[in-house]
Amino acid sequence: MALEPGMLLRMKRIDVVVTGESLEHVIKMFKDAQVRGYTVIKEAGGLGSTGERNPEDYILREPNAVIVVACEETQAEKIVKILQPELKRFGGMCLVSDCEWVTGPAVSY
Amino acid sequence: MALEPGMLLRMKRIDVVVTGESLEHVIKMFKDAQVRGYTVIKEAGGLGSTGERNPEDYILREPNAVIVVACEETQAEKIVKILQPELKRFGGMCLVSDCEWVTGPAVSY
Amino acid sequence: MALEPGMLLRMKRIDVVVTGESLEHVIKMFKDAQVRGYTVIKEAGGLGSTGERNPEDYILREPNAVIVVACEETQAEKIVKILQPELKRFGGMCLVSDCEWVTGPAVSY
Amino acid sequence: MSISSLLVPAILFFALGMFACLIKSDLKFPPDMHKMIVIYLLIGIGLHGGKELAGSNMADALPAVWAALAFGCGLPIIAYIILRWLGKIDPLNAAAISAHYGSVSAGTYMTAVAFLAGLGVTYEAYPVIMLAIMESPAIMIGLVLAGYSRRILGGAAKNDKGMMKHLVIDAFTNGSILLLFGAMAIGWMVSEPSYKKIEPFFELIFMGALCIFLCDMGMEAGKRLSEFKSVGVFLVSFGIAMPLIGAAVGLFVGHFLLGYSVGGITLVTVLAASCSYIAVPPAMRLAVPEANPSFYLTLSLGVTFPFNVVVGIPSYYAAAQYLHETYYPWGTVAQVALNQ
Amino acid sequence: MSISSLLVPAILFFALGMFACLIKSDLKFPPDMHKMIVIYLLIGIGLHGGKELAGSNMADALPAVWAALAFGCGLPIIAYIILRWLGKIDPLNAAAISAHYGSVSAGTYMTAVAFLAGLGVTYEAYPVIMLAIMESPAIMIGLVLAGYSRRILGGAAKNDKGMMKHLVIDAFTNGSILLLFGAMAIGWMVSEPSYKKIEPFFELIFMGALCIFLCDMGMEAGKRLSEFKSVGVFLVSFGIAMPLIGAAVGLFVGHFLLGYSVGGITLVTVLAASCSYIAVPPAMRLAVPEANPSFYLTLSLGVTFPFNVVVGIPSYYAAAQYLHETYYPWGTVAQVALNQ
Amino acid sequence: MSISSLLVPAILFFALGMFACLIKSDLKFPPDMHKMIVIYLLIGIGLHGGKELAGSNMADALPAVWAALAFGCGLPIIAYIILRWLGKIDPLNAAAISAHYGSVSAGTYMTAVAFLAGLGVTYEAYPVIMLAIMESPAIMIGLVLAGYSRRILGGAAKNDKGMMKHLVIDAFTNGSILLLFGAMAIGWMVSEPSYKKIEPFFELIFMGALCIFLCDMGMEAGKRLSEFKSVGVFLVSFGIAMPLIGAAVGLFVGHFLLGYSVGGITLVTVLAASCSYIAVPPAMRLAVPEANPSFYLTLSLGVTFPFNVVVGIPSYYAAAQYLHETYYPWGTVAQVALNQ
Ligand SMILES: Nc1ncnc2c1ncn2[C@@H]1O[C@H](COP(=O)(O)O)[C@@H](O)[C@H]1O
Ligand SMILES: Nc1ncnc2c1ncn2[C@@H]1O[C@H](COP(=O)(O)O)[C@@H](O)[C@H]1O
Ligand SMILES: Nc1ncnc2c1ncn2[C@@H]1O[C@H](COP(=O)(O)O)[C@@H](O)[C@H]1O
Ligand code: NA
Ligand code: NA
Ligand code: NA
Repeated sequence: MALEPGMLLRMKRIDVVVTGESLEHVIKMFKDAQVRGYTVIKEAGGLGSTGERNPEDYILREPNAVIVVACEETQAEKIVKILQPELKRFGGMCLVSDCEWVTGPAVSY
Repeated sequence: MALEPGMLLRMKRIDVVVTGESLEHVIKMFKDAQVRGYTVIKEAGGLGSTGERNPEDYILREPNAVIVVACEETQAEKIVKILQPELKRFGGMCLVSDCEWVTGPAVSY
Repeated sequence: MALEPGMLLRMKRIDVVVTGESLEHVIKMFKDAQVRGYTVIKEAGGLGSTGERNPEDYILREPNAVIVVACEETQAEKIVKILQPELKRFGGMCLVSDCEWVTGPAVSY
Repeated sequence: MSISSLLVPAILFFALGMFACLIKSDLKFPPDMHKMIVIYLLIGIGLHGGKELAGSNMADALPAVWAALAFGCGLPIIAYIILRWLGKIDPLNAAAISAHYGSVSAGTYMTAVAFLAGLGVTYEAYPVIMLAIMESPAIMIGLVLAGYSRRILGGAAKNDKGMMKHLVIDAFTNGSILLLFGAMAIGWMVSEPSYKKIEPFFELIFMGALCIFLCDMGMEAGKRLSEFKSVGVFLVSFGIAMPLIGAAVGLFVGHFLLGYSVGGITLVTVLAASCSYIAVPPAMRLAVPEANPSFYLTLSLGVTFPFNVVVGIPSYYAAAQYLHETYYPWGTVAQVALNQ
Repeated sequence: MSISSLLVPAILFFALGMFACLIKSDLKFPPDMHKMIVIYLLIGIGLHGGKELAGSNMADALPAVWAALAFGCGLPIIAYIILRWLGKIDPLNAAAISAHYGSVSAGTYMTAVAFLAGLGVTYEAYPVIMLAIMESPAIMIGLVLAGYSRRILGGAAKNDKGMMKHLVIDAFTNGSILLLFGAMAIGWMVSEPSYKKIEPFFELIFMGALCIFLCDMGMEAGKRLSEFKSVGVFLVSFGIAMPLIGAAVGLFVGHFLLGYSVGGITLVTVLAASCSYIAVPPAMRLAVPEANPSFYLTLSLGVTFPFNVVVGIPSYYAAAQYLHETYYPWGTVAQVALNQ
Repeated sequence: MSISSLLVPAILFFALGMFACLIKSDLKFPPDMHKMIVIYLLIGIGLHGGKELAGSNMADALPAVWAALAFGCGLPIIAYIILRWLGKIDPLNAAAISAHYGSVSAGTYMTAVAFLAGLGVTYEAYPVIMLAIMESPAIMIGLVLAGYSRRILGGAAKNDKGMMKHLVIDAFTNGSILLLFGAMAIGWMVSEPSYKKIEPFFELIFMGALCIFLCDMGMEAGKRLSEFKSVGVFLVSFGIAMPLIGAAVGLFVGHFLLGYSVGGITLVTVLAASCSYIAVPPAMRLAVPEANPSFYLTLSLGVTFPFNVVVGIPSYYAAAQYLHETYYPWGTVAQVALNQ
């Protein structure tokens, strides 16, 4: 984009979806990996290898949580390395993609 | 990224935003396209060609739903082909982007 | 992807996370930038430079809001230029990434 | 009617809500709380109405049904004419706004019930039927007016048949209306001892729950009120004048045609004077997407609703009292004439 | 028992909910409202039960405890045999479904309480203990049946020990069961004047709140009912036959073994005839992931629950009345024999 | 005061909530339920207080107002000194924590009301005014202490003027305080018959709703309690010692200066001993972002709140009883002296 240099930083974005029960573990692992910022959306639903999950279901009450982390590439590698062995247990999914961080807010990555 | 080969798979990510009423249709179409995993966030709001939508509005109660699918490129093409003709009716938006799936969780794409 | 030309448009996606109180300001700025479409998810939580925020906390009640805008590159530049000076005040984060808009829905970007 | 009798808690809580909005308090009720109280109140009002109806002659209810249909069809047409001729409002916005004034606001109705209860005034069982009936005709007239407007504008006629059918079905499957009718049927069916078991929940604590609802509505009305400017002077005046016109019609019908008591006339007047925020706004959003929702929502919630709650209800009651003491209803007049 | 006495508001509201679902109304209660009412109802039923128990001999409660354990263990085994032999249902689905029928539905139980209250019929204090107890054994038997099924299927035996331990803990820390037991303990402990202070909230308005709960459950049942086809004729028939078998067992135990009054027999029968949607479904989802949740949820909520609420409860009551008037309970027989 | 009289349902439900948290039950009340009950309880306590005040001389309320202001300003300073000198807590955390102890916890206050109601003890109308007043001065003193701390630390002085203004406005537009004051005004205004209409909702079922609130708070307190270790021994001891200091001040003021009855002294003591979780925590989060929220939240909710609810209230009541029976209040002493 035609913006002043330094306005955008090349970074990685990690999107994790896990079941509500695993959320705490995942966050703990992020903190272990010295993650300094993440965003969590609870009460998500979805379909996956373990079937459908619906946070509004009266009986099974099965919410998923979406966690988004924006961080530098080296940090992303670290996170993926720490998280990956546990993903089998957690289920869900973990995506990594490219993004650019617009500088301005206090650094929290 | 400097990770072991096989840890990351190149995949596509599809983000769909539609009105709450169309959600069921969209999910049905995903299932018709043999999608094996998606994540849904309900109670979103937004602005679009049909004006503002606010899930908390007392009277109009107009929630949007966000649906995210991570899948292989061929699958993504299939989904887009099936979905695209209907998007006109559904409104909202449908985005496709690149991402990498961190291997580990049971395959649900 | 191997789809008919014109089915996909190269566009930018902007993801903003701010505190619930700043949401209104951010939306006002988007409107000032002639944004014609955005999606908002309220009641998100997270960690950032100002500590943890949890929308379910009984006492501090601190929701974050996630705002997603899909738009053309020139529009994205305009938005970033308008938003960037204010981000310091808002805190949170603002990410820009590439995506492809699947044509079909009424144009709202 | 002393001033202190006007200090009905329900109305004071409405004022508190508006005040909270005015001073930009961070007070905010959870959206689900609003939905829950609405569900509760609709069931309560329906059950009570059904119970009352069970004790009265169903044939006597017919005039109320006719009146409801007449209000639902007639008032929107009056509103449309005023909006178009006096206000030069564009046809589609006029159509959408008009539809709202043919219908009723359950919140206003319940406030009126609380007001009468506070004064110890009784009322007929029939107005609650009108409450349930009036949504649907107003929606249909709104659609007809929109179709007419589109023809004026010379645009391609939309497939109104399909939309009409869709909206008629919607009007009958609308959750709020269904709850109201369903609760009415249940109140009508159940035996006295059975009803006694659920009465504490649906009647005893009703008035208190209504206060919380109105506090919430006060905040909502306050929020809409602040969009005042974008709506313009004419429309705001219309939002006060139209309920007065509706009230005049309602007073006339309630007293002269239906021959109700003071309480009954007051409720009929409130029905005619109030404007919908149950089924009509979403229906118009769907059927007349060209209309600007902020117009009809600001008018309905920000202007007419608070006007009715704060100023209207006591005035309508006073007018009903005056009418009742001064003139005989026509039925009586006719009967007296016949008997002579 | 005239027809009008069957028109219990709670049941009518259940029917209203199903009707709303049938005509595809957009009526929808907020999910949190459901959770809140469930919390309220469980506490209410627990407190009331605890209060009643405080006034009765705890030793007399023991037979009810044994009966609950027997139901929880015996009924799933009966269900499993029927599903496997008559229905040729695959072992793991059979195990998961069976577990549900060893447990109880608090909603059905409360509807039965409302039904008896509507008729003015009294009942013993003990069935509520059974309600709280029956979840856990059913889960464990479900796990045993699943283990057995896996062995039949020749699959690698899962580490059932760990799972068993996990589920036993889950069954006791399950929120709903904890609330029920906790409220029971509190109702049992507090003094009469203290209880009086909270009685209006937990008892006076209980029946009305139950109506809203059942209206919501009616919508939920209607939604599940529509998945009917995917479940198949055999399973749907099973969903009606199994409560009848449970009811027969319950009637027998309630009358002959426990020697309860008509009201008490009815409640015991409802416990035996109903099937869980509190703790068992999530436990089976976890313990038998191979089973299809839509099978047991459709059966539990879409078939057995409405059957019990609409047809079952009045029939069980009639049968209890008949038994009570016709036969002596065994305890009495034995005593009479001894006395002679 | 027998043990059984201590088994107030509200406190037992608090214990149930803590127990649920302790055994790691999956019991969880919807967050909106919490907000709704808080709204309901604040309105209820406000209305009731306003009604009581309407019957009493407003001039008699003044001493309560002075006492509230004195508590709000004095207690934080005491707390700050203890934290800094005894505990060597860093200045900004000390300031933030201190502010909480100048304010009150509505939950503790309501539990005390339930406790007194359970014993049938009456109390004055004035403490509820103190409840509404005490939030604001504590916030301002907190800000002053933070400014002082920043100067000690030698950091750049923040623009405290602006912040002060902002927070003062916040304190008065704070939703909870507004509800409390608003409901008080409404309770004070409405006529007796009007009040009767809403009394069942706001008073009759109040104590039961409070139980659900306290069960929820018990879970919350339990969760915070588990963060115990991160807070350290000194702070935890402070969380128990500070309410005792506050209680001593409260007892003194309630008995000797205000000359209230046993019930009134108990409430004043509870106000002085309790610590805020209404308006102070968010204000401190904003005004003293350098302070660690988990310190003041753990202390306020995890230590002081449960201590007051379970141990404090009965003790304060016993102490009030003792004082009342043993010493004359100063007003009386003075009057007696004058009369002689
Ligand atoms: N391919 C996918 N795309 C999007 N979300 C997914 C995908 N696979 C799994 N998920 C999410 O992860 C949750 C758990 O997945 P699983 O453990 O595979 O059942 C699902 O309920 C979805 O919300
Ligand atoms: N350009 C956009 N960026 C983000 N979200 C959009 C965009 N356009 C539409 N949406 C979302 O899609 C919903 C429906 O759009 P529409 O059908 O255009 O009114 C909106 O309420 C937004 O939530
Ligand atoms: N690196 C990050 N990745 C994801 N979300 C972030 C990140 N940094 C900040 N946020 C979000 O922005 C909110 C406010 O951030 P802050 O102003 O830095 O405290 C946080 O609560 C997060 O939800
Ligand atoms: Na009207
Ligand atoms: Na059973
Ligand atoms: Na204090």
